[in-house]
Amino acid sequence: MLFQETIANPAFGLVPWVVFFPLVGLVLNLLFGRRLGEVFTGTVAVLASGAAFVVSVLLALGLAAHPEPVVVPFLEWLRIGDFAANWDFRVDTLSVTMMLVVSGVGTLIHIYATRYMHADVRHNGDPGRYRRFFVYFSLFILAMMILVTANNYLMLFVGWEGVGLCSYLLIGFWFEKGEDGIGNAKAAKKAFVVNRIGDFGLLVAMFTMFWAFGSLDFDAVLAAAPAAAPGVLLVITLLMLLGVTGKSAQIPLFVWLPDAMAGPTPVSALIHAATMVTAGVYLVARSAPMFNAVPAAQAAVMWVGAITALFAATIALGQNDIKKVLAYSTISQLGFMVAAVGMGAYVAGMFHLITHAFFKALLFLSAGSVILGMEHGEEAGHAKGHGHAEHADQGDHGGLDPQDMRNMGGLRRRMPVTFLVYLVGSLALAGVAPLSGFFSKDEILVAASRSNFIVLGVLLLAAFFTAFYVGRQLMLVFFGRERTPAAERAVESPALITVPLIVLALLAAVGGALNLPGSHLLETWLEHTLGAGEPAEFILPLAGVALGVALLGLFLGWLIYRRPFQREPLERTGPLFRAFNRKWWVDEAYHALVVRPYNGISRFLAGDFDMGFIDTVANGAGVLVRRLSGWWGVLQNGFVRTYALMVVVGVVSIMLYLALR
Amino acid sequence: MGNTLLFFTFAVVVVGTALGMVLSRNSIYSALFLVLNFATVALLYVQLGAPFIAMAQVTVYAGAIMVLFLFVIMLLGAEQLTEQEPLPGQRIAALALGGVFITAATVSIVLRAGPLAPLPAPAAGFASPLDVGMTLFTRYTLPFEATSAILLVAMVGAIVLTRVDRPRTPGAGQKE
Amino acid sequence: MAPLYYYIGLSVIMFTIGMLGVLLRRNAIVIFMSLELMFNAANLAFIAFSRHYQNMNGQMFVFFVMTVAAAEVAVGLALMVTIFRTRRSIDVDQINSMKG
Amino acid sequence: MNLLFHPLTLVTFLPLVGVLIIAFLSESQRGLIRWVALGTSLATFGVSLWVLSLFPAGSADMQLEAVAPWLSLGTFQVNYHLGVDGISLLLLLLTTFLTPISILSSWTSINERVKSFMIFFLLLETGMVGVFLALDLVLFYVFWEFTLIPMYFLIGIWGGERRVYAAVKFFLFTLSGSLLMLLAILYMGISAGTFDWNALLANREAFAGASLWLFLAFAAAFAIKVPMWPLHTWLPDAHVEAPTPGSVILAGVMLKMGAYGFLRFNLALFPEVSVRAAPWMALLAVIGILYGAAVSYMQRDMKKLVAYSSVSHLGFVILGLFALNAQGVAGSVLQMVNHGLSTGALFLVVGMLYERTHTREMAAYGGVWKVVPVLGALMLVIVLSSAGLPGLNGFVGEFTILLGAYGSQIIGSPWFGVAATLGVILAAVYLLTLFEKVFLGPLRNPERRALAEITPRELATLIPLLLVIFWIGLYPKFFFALLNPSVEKLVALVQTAAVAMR
Amino acid sequence: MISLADIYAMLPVIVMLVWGMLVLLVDLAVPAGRKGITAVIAVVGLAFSMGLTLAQMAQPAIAFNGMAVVDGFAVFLNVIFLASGLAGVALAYDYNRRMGLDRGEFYALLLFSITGMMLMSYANDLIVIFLALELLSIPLYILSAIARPNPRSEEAGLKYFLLGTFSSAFVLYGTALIFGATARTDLPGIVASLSAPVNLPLLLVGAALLLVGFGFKVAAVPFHMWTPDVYQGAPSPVTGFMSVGAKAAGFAALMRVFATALPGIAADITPVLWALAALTMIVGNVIAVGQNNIKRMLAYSSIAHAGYMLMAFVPYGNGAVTRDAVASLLFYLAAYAFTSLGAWAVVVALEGKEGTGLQIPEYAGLGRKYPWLAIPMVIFMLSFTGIPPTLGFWGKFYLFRTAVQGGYSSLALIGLLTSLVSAYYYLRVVVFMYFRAGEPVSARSPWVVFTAVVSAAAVIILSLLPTPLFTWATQALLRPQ
Repeated sequence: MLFQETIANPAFGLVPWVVFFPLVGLVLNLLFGRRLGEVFTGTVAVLASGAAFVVSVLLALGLAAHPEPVVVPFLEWLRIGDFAANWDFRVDTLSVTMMLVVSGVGTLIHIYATRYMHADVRHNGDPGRYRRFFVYFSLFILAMMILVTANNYLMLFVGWEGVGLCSYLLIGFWFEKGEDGIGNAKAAKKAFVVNRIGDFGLLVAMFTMFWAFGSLDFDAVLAAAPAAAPGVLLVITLLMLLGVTGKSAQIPLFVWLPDAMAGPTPVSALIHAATMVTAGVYLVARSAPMFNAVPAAQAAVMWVGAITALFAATIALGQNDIKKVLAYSTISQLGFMVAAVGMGAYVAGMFHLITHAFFKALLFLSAGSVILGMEHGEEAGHAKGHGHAEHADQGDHGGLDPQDMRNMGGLRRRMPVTFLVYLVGSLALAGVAPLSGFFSKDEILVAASRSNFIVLGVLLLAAFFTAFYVGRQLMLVFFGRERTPAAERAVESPALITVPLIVLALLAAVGGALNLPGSHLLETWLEHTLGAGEPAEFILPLAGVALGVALLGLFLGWLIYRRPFQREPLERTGPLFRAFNRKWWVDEAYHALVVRPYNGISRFLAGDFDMGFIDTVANGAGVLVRRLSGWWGVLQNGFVRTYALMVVVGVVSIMLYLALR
Repeated sequence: MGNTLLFFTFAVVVVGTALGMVLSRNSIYSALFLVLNFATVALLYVQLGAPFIAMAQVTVYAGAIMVLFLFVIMLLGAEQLTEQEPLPGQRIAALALGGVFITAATVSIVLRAGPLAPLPAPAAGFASPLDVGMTLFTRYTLPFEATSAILLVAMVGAIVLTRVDRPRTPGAGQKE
Repeated sequence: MAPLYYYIGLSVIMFTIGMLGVLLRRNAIVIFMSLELMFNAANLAFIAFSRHYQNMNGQMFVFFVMTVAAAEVAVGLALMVTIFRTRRSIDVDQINSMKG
Repeated sequence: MNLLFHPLTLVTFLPLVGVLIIAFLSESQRGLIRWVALGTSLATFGVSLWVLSLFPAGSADMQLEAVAPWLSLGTFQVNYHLGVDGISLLLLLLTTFLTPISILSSWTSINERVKSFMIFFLLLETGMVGVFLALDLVLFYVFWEFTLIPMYFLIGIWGGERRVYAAVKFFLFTLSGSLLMLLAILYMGISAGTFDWNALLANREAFAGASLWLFLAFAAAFAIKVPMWPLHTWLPDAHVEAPTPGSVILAGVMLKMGAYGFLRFNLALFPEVSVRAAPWMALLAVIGILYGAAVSYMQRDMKKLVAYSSVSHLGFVILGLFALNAQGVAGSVLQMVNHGLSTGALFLVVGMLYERTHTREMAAYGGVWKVVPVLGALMLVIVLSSAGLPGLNGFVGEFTILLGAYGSQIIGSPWFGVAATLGVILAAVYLLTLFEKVFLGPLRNPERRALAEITPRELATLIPLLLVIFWIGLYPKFFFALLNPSVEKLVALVQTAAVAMR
Repeated sequence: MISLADIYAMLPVIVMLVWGMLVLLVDLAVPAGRKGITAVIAVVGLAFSMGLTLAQMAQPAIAFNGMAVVDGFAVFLNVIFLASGLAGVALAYDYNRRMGLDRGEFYALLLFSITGMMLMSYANDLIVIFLALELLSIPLYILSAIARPNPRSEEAGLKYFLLGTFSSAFVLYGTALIFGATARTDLPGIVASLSAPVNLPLLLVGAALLLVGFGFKVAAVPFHMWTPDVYQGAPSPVTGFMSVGAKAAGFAALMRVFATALPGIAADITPVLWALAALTMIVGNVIAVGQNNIKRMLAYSSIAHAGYMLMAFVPYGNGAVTRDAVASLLFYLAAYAFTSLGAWAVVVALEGKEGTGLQIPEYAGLGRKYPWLAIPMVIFMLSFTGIPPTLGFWGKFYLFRTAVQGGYSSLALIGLLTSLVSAYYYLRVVVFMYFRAGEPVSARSPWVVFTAVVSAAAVIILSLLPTPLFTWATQALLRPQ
């Protein structure tokens, strides 16, 4: 039943292949990867995701012809009593958009990874894991595709947890590294568990849905939603929001994402920036009718997004790890998207999702290239065999962290290409016209201006901080003079890495064209799925303000970090910076409020309660019997006369009973 | 009337001798008390019109059995056991139980035993030795045979228990 | 002629005294005598009832009881003799090696 | 059908043939003994597949019934009565499927008294199969009690250092419950004049008067076996001390006997009481889920951890059963199978590690994935399946159970379902902790560098399990198709009772 | 008058008696140390009598002017007595040689005791019951002490003798009272007299005193206290024989008297029986838990089993259940006989000179060294506990069924809980035999092992095909009076 001819356009019949090409790649690598070596492995993986991309493009073209949603039935999955959930593929503009992003950006990152991992596995001293990496990667594409092509919430959930698993595996890819060796593994576990908390929400949401609407299919549920009791919808949507906060790293569940940077850079780019983390946004967009029906839920979503955007931006200010900065920036940008979908500006949300995918992937990848350069430089330093006196404070080379921006500086001379693409990405992120970020963010601000001015203010502030930490990062990494020998010896990365960067840079630059105020291409495209909302018109003053804020931020960054310094300038702000730097002690708070209590409880239950109390009670009966046995045994004292006495006791009591009865 | 008087004299003797038997330190005395007791009971049997049984009582019990007792006591050198009671509370418990028993028995046996009227005179020839003999060998054949078996067993037992074994052939035990 | 329950009363008393003898005395032989006393109490009751009903069964019973008693005496005394041989005592309170 | 060669008779007593053969071999012929045992169990599995093929698809009733009077004294009639419906068929397959695997896993770990080991193991199989097939209450009880004996010896002879304590505890705990059940069986048999399941089902009025007490008596037996909180304390000891094959069968099959008993007897024979008791059972189940999860998180011993995880997982099963709707019940039956596969596999891996290092302390490991990549990968899959990851078997069962529990009118409140769903989070916590402590992190303990990679034989024990794990996870339709008719029949029965009570 | 019919009816008993004397005579000719010959002769006699009694199954009869009655009940019990006799001889054959106690009278006394038991099963008159009681007890007193000068054996003899006589005094007085109440001593007469108004108080007390006496024989609490000491002190084969034969005889008397003669006063007696049964089950099982000496443990367990059987007898007055009460009791006696005799066989096999090998810990390692003793022992322990597939399970099953049917579920519950307790101490034996290493020593004693294996096989096979035994037990009815 793989190819069905019941469908408007034969291209749609191909849709299962967006899942199965990655699967094929996965299996091939699993079976033959080890024998056939890195080139084969990399190629297979790239081809797999590339093929998926091609299919997505074909689907897009098909939709361009007849843009109405299509469901391609695949197989019956679960059927019990009145519950049924099938694995069908949903082809509509929304899902196809996601497919394009996932497979497109995914392919580029695959290409990049073929080279990056080549270096990484050697740097970490286990070349054997090259294959494993691409197996995981293909698995991720597969799961993500299941997520976006799902036609009901259950299959979506399958993909949803699937990508969670991949994120777990890839964060823990170097499971023996990280702080005292276990750090990465712990980060991975943290990511999975926190996501599970979100999934809990999604699960219960699904249960409620089924018992309220009798189905989990998108069409059925969303059709029934507007008529349903607002209470039920509120429950469902809020529970979904919990899921969103988990997957898209919003307050309160964002804590896993920064730690997730333990994964290799391509992972951070693909999973933790471009695709997986946006699943939450996709979920809300997908469930638009439900959210539209309950303003309260929408407001909740919006506020969560807005606050996250600001909150994360502030933290990003305080980070020194190049990837951590990007991680918090991702959280913040996701906040923008979530806020957008919360305001009902689904198009804007999706738009920002796309552009963000471009420039954030770009940023991560180029950060990766920077790191590669640094590592190379460090190794070169090893080759030289002696450290420089003035860098004694760095300790030995082993201690040097190739990701710490304080160890960098002046890299624009060493790695020009990387610098240029990074610049493009940063400006797009900061929202400088005419780069993609500007337009998408602008649409969100417009929507905010329509719905709620406080939110608008918050978002503008967040935008300002964004621009500021972008500036800070640029200065620290690429300008000024090299602060370590590694930085001095850093070299530009090879073509296999830079080419995808350049492509992404172009996309990040012109991505705005997708939904230019004039054309509203994306708007019209998505309308077929999300229904018509009024197109976000272009408000010049607002755009001006936004641009101004961005430039101001960048300028400040340049101002503060333009000349060399010993101590971090922001530390003058005192506790504020400490708060930024320590991420507002959120992790500590969770540890105190959740982790430690749970450990305490389970320790008590496992120890005193289970083995101590319950088991004692259970065995108590036995002990009691043994005691009784001892006591009653005393009567059996060996004296004939006692035995006779007992007989008489029996006789007398029987006679008494008979007499007194 | 005189009859009842007779009963009471017998009864006093019976109870007295019984108590004497239980209470006297020396087992010889106990035995002698018991002889007297049995003899008096025999008299009661006569009074109750069971001459044959009475005779048997005197010969078998007062005669044979008690002589056997005396022999054994002599043989074992009639030991007198020390006064102290090793079992704490045995005496109190025993006496208390005895009291309860006798009251309960009085309530549910003695007073319900039968009509309070004096026993009627026996029919002529009731329980005459002839009568006894006839019943014994007609209706009671089986019990009679059974008793013979019991006596045989007793004999064998007495022998088995008291015979001094001739020295067993060495190693007869472990023929493994 | 004395009423039936006089005799039954007497036999109950005898029985009780015998019972107490068993419970109180430590000399195995005396205990054994007390047992004989109890048998006699029963016999007395039998005879009395037999007279009351003018019914031979009671007397027959007594006859057999006597023989059985004789048998038991033989066995019992033999037993005590052997025990005395090994222990030089027939104090039942010293015969309590097995307990618990 | 001829009673002796009736497929159900065969599948039940075929292992005894193996017992006979082995009985005539000498202890020294270990290899032969092992092969005979394996062969017998495989043959039994084959027969069970034959039964599957004979089973008419989509039938809700008992099929292939084999009936013969066993003991008949007027009203006192005990039958030899076997039969399968979708539910028992699935559990039958699970049993016959896990037994050869466990036997194979004993290959190198059991080296002394192999003969008696195999004999006990095959006896155990007969007992377990009989439990799932018996349709006469007395026959059921006979099989049920009989399973105690071989398992008692398996734990007591081949177990760890506290094996005696564990074995006796196991025996007494289970016995205490089943004696109450015996009393209930007697009462029903007398009041209804038969011990036959069908007949009892037909006239439930006969013992309706005492149904509450009867329900409790049966529940006591089954709750201890499952085990439900707070009657679970025998389980950790039994699991930790039992040899690997024993643990596999104990967790894989014997615990299911309890759940199956609930399904077959409590729900079917006392629907009214079941409806009334549902919230309480659900409460205990939820407590069990969370409690088990919390406790196993704190364990240092791998086996203990898995044992407590069983408490948690079986909590799901009970919750699903007493949701008393199609989703819940079908889900929990499937979950019985899932737990059998996943936990069985977990015990197998733990056993492999133990066999290599003779320690089950997680602290003694760490980072061994580097040393044994294949074993690590397999363990990862198993852990995830146990943690209920979509695409693997665990998820299908848990999802349907929770779906059913959440919406069950009979339980009456969604909160049980919600609380149970929290268990899914906690499961991830303790299972990933297990994986992390053993396989991830740096390789600190130098001895572990020498840890040997999984052998082909061990692979042969794990692969079948993994295949089924993926099968159920990806395409559960087959299993539900087998289950649904019977389940729906049962649910209809209970629902009518529930309606009648309102 | 006595006719040949009477003789024929009582032939099994008569044969036993005569054979006993025969054995005595022959034994005089048998040289010391070769007393095995005597044993063989005894076995022949037992087998002969067994054949005769089985031949009687068909025709019930009244014999010796109503003193005796031959019915299925009697036959069933006789088979049990004779079987236990055979086992007793088989055990003694090896044991006596090993213990250097070759006394030919041993076998004669065994036969006499069996004579008494069989007489008990036929008894139809209180006088016969009393005499039978004595006839079966006196040999047992002697047999318990026969290992003299072993002090424990003598002590057992004396204790058994004194307390036994004490209890027969109560039986006797009880009989006197019943006679006083009904003017009859034959059971049919008593039943008949009950139709007319009788002296109920006397009857009740009389019945109660009989209960005491029989309770003593079956070792029911609180009349059980002789059991552990006597079982421990007496030579093991005697104990094995006693644990089955004497108990069965006691129950024979109990059933005969109460079920046929005194159903009229069931309402008054039942509560007493209830209390006795409950006490017996609880006390027996609980004290057994603490025992380390296998003989004492088995003694307490025999007490406990007496309790189970009493439980089934409690509802004897309920006409609907009487039949099952008797049948289940008989069935259980059979199951118990096999199990107990087998268990005692194992004990005999392991008992060494001067009392070694009797502590349960000394059974450690038996499973590895003597599987042919250990496997049967496991089966016996399971059968005692009542775990299928053993005869003990069916026995308990039937007992509990009777109790529940008679409306005594509470009693059944007590029984079940106490059997849970019993599982603990029975398993303890298994634990030592199989889970602990040790070096037990067992003298070569083929007949003992034979006994153990045969009974084990019976326990299993009869449980897999229980119908015949069940049917026999249910048809072994008391002849209606």
